[in-house]
Amino acid sequence: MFGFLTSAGKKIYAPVKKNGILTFSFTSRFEEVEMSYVQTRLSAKSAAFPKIEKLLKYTIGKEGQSYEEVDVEKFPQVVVWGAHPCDAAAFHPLNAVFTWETRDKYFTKRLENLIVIGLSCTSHDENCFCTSVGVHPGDTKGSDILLTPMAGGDYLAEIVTPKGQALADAVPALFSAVEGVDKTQLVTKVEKRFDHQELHTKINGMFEHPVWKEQALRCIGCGACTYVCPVCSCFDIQDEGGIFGGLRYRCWDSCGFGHFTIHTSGHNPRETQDTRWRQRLMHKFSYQPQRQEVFGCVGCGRCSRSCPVDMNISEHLTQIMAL
Amino acid sequence: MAFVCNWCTYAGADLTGTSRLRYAQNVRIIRFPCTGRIDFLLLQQTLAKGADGIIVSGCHPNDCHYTSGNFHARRRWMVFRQMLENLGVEADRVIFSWVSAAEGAKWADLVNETVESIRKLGPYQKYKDMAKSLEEWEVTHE
Amino acid sequence: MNKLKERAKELLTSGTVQVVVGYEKGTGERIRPAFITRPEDADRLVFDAGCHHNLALYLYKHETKHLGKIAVVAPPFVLRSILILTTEFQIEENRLIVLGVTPGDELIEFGSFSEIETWVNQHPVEMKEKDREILKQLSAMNSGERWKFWQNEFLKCIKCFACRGACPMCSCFRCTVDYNNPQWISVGSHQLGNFDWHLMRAMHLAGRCSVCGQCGEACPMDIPVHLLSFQLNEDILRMFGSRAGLTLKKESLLSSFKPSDVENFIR
Amino acid sequence: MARIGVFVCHCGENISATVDCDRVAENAAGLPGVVHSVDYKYMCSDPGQTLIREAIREHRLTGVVVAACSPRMHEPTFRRACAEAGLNPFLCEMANVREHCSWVHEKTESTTQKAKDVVRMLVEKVKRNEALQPIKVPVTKKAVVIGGGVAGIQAALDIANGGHKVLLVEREPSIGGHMSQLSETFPTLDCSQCILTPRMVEVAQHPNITLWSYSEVIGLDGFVGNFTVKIRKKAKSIDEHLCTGCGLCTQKCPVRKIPSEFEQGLGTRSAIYTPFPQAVPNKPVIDKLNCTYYLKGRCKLCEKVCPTQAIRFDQPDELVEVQAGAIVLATGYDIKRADFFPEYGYGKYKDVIDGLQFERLASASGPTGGMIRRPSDGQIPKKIVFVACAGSRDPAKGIEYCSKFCCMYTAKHAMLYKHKVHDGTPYVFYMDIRAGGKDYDEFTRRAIEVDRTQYIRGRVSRIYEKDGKLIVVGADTLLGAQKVEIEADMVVLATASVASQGSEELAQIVHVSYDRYKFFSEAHPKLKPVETNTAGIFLAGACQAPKDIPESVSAASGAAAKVLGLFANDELTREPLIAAVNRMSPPQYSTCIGCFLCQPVCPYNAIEREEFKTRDGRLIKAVARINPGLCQGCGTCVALCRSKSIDLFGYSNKQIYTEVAALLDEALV
Amino acid sequence: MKLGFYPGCSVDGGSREYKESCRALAKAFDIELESVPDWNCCGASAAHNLNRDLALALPARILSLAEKAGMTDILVPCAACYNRLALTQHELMKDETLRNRISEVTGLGFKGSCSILNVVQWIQKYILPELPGKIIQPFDYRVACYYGCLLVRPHKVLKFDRPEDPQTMDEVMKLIGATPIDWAFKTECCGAGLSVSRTDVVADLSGKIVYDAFSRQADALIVACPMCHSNLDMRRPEINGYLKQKISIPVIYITQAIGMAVGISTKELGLHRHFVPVKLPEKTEAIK
Repeated sequence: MFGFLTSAGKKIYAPVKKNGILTFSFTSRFEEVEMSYVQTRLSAKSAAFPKIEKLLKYTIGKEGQSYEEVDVEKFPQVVVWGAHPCDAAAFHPLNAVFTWETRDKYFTKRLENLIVIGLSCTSHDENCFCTSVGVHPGDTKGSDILLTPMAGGDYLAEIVTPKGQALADAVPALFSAVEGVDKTQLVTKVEKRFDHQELHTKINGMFEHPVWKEQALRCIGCGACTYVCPVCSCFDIQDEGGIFGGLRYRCWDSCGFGHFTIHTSGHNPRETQDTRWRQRLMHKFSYQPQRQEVFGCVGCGRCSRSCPVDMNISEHLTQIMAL
Repeated sequence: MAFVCNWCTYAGADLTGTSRLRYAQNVRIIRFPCTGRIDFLLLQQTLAKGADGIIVSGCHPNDCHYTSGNFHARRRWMVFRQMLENLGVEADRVIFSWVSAAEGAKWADLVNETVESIRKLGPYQKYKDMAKSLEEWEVTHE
Repeated sequence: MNKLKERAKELLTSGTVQVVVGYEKGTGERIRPAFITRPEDADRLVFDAGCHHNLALYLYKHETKHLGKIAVVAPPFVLRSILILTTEFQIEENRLIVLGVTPGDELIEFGSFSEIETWVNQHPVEMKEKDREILKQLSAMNSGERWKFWQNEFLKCIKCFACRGACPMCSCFRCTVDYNNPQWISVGSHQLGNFDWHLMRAMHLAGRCSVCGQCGEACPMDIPVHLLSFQLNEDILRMFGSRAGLTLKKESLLSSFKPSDVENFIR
Repeated sequence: MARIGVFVCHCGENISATVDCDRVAENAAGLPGVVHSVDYKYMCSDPGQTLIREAIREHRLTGVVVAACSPRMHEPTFRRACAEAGLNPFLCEMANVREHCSWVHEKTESTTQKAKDVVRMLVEKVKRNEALQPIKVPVTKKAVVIGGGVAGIQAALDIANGGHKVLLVEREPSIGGHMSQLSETFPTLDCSQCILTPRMVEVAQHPNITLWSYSEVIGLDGFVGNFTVKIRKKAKSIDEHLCTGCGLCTQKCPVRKIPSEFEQGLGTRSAIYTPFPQAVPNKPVIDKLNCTYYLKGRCKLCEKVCPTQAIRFDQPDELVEVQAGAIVLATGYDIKRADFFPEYGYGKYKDVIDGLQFERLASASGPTGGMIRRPSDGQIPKKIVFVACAGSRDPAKGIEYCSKFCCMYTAKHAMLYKHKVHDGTPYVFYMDIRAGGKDYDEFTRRAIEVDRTQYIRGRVSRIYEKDGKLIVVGADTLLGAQKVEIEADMVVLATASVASQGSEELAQIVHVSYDRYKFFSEAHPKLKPVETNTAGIFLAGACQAPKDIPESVSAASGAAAKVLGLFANDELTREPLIAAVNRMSPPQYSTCIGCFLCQPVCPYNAIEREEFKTRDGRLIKAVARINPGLCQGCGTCVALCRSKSIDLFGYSNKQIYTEVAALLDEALV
Repeated sequence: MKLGFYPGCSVDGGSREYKESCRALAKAFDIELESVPDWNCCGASAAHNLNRDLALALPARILSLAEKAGMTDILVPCAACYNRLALTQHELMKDETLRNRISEVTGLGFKGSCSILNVVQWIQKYILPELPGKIIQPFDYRVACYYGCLLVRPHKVLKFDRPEDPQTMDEVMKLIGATPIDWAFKTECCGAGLSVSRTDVVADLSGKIVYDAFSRQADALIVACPMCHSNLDMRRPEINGYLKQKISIPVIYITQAIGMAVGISTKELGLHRHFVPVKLPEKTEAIK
């Protein structure tokens, strides 16, 4: 299958171990790809929402400005290979944001060109809590084809979407029908810590609650958790160039930064760190479900792993549930 | 690109002018009140914007119009130059010197020698590629 | 370790301090900073070799200051940071009690900052073996290899600014990166933006780094950014014979000069 | 949107010779924001300036760039022109396309390209200039003149007559400098003492002048209009008020054999002495190095003898701080001595003396009472050889300049000698006679024709003693470089005039730049000879370069005129190119976090601490603040500030960044 | 202690006594003078009148041979050779293209690593340190030190002593007990090369020098260059003819003077070879 995909001119975005860390990156050689892993450092969201993306090139002349946009058609076909269900499910809330009232031309185009081949989780660690947010290790949400490793080295392939079906039809030889395979044994079990619906109702009323202050005391206001999170979609637009012209590009931004919400007047609605921590959680578990009927978290646990001061989101959420 | 202090080297360059000494054309002079005013970020930005070589010059120690501007500058240059070397930047593309208001000839020789040595080193392609990397950023980049 | 807990309980119950900043167990066997406000929570305090966070960065944050008087658990590198931050008026002596913890894990309570100064001068800065090893390799490389090494590392950077967050010396309200007219450092994480950012950060730490290594520790992409400052510290020691964080006198490296500074590259 | 006017100057053909001016103007017209771009033959001329003024009014310009000579030359002129047209002067910048471009490169395409780049750079900078108002600074209307020679005296008198207070500081026990040591002065041969002493007395008695002799300046802070001068008044061991200057103590003092500096070592003086009879102040001074009381603790004869008990042995040095609005340097010159001339036997043979020593011999109050006598045996020399250019104009000896007045005083010496010793024959070895002043050449002609001085055009190669005579071996280039040997009784070397001893240290104290020979550097050799690069500090006399008396006096009056000009207005307007720490709305008040790393960096310690408190006095934040009066705008703190909270008007981060961007952005697009 | 030595034509030829005295003195201070292997003529004054490259190539070859032989300090007793070698080294070190051209001509590489010492510098560096202990018979005479022209000029290149009024030989002589007189002809020209073509000029010039020394009651003339020695000593008859007066003050090399002071026999010092017999007034009896 991998060979077919590379031959079909598609760019494969798969988990690869690159100078010391496991993260998604483009590769064309199957040997490099890690097939059994717990979690990559960065999420697969870069396939659709890259950490930096050129929007347009502008020139300033005597008569005025002129600009030339990046041709959206030129975006390549990308296949996300081996994304765990939580990553695959993440594209849905992402898309919800990028198509909320105004369609983001760049993101939607990249999403169209995307084929997601999921890989069920066979192992997990203490940071994973996908089951608590409506995702489970074998979930097909978001994947076009979901592979589940079986005992004999083969993979149980569940064709989920028409895109997946088209892909499967292109290479019938590789597939053979099979029934009665109980997926639940093959997949790892992640114990459920809380129910996201209950959390949603509970967190709605907690804007003034002192718990945020306590929890966020040690947060150092960096952007690591938001950058590694597959669902976070905040971005910043920057212009770089000289007096004759330059480039406009989009890059990731984080609500954790002190200056994320500073007004030109100098007033900052979210002055202290706890307000920012509260915003991060409220956005994912309160505002997004209310407005877009989709949860802003897929329980991948990357933010807890990458946080320098170990702000473990599942631990804090269970704490909030216990209040 | 030359960053020069107004009281000494700029006046020295004026003297080179009044004495009609010829020197290479590839230098552009930017005036500063004192070498103390030159921020290392500026040198960094100049390289980033594609300069192949930089001359930074000001009054000799003890001659500074503001008494200690050049001493502070010297210490900063020592640290900055060491930092560049640690990062593998070709530090001898950045030439530091003292040229006083009376040394018009020294300024002309300094410029010629620098242009010559930079020409030998060739354009600073590595840095330019890094700065250009933003251009070809079509698709996601790991 | 329990001496530490008793002392913390005493301080909290007696009300001399309103919060004790220390370390506690996190998820798995990870250690994380702890803010103990209630005496009974003091049992959560731990201290062992794993406590690597530089707690000095919390001492000047509004959130912590508003809690009142602070007691901080301070391994050697935190002590050095406290000295530097005092010379930079970020910390006042009267609003802080320092519970020094030595590598041998016994507790020393410092009456005044000058005591810290003498103590710190007796205990030299020690670097992890791993870091010393890479530094040796780095200095052995020629400039081309070093360039490749660092370009390769900076490629991974996603500009999450965890290194800035983890460093107590980055106490600026608005960092140069947030200054957009002129935009000195580009915000995007393309190669040039990353290179400029790390070069500027290392330069801003010149003569002010207390060698705690937290910036490298905090980086989610495991880029050894702390080596930039470590290497520069060694060079500064060689060039000027001074190391940061050992004195209360107000003569930081770049804001003072000696007419006798020796250099060999100025014509 | 910025409306910029670009004016390219041909400067006659200084610029247009190698730079294609109209193409530069045309290119500038294409730059974004430029609404008017024109080139003209002489921008700095009056029609040129009116061109600018009209363009400003007509096109409602918000910024002007003049591409011409160095801003150090005509920036004030163009800024004044813009101010007259109603445009804030600091919105006018100059692109240096002459000294830095047209004069130093050939006529090639890249020279014109360079001019275009420089103009583009300045256009971008001007867009980010801010309209600034000059800073008003109070002026202390008091001048300090350092050095009490003829130049210092003249400057002090002119300023005092201008109605302002003057403090004259002189290192020696008396004012008068080298002129007081001279006998007669060329070209009129009137006695130097007679024309100088009345001036010295006038200084002593002038109500506006305070005279501090035997004192030196050891420190200077502040800036034009507000200098603080630290002066050490060396202890004279005399109470000046009680002493009447009767001179009894100088006669009675047992120690008599100290070689007198005033007599250039030819005469002697006592331990308690006045340098010369007409000394002003006419109060003696105790030379601590030779007075037996200070050496061995005995004697005190002068104390016993003194009628008014004015001797104060335990008088300490006094350190005084004085406020001043302007400083005039008049430290004068010195004669090159030491074994600079082994081949002439200077220092080896007693009868080989320098010009100043001859002056003392010829002076009526000199050791020989005006008779020309040989220092060795007191005989009247029948043949004297004068050697001109002894040390000057000699690269091998390291002094390449001409000392200007030695030809004149050598001719004068020959005349004086002839008038006093009618049968003596003076010889003069010269290279060229430099007699360029008024009645100067007639004077030298008189020395040659009337007094029959033997002028031999050639250099002296060696002088050696032979049976009591000094054999002067030289060549006469006018007679085919024939070897000439003269058996002379005495030789006078017109040695080079060099900067006075200690002038380098003084320059560094006063922050004035100096040249290779330690003479002080003037702001501009032709246009500002009496000013220095440091505002408020002026030069008078030979401390700037060798000068004869008429030139020293005129330079002194020039400097005094500048000082009076400075004191004419109560407030001094100062360039507003100073730094400032940014301010924001509360609760932040400023991006400055109060680390104060900038404070030790400022050479003028202009950085103060400003505290923001809540109404109940609780300190919110302490941030840096720059005192506009003290800041000189060097910008060292600006480059140091990590959080970019300080910026410098005129050279702000924005401006300099765009300058770099404008120059290098050609490549990006 | 091994030291490079470049004798040069005159020291081996007309002024053999100069070489003998150098060798004797060196032996007395256990210094071994090792001649530059296969040394050639330094070109002296003749070469640089004819062709610049030749004038540079000859000394360059000598220096290259010395460098190859591993010599660092080279004693060059004759002032003319010392002058030529020092000038060549200076010229070649200053101009790389010239150096390459000359190395092609000599076929030997030129590094310029040797340091060229004239006899006075050699004495100052190697002899003076141990001299005090070794003086047996103080050279208690009034002496006139004659430097000649090539020993101290051009100052910019040689940087030895003061060109107009040199003092080093006087100091050395003071150390061995002599009293140098102050006279004006220290660096006056002795007529040098004209000694053959225009002996009358030499008689006049050298005559003045000798007469001045004699009239100031000098007991002997001290020289450090074979050319000066031959003019002042060998041409004495012509000088006496010119001065119409018989002057018999001897002309001795500085090496011979020191040699006598440290008790080396007159035979070993070659004093018997002089034209003007070396008869010094007996001042003080020799201290054994």
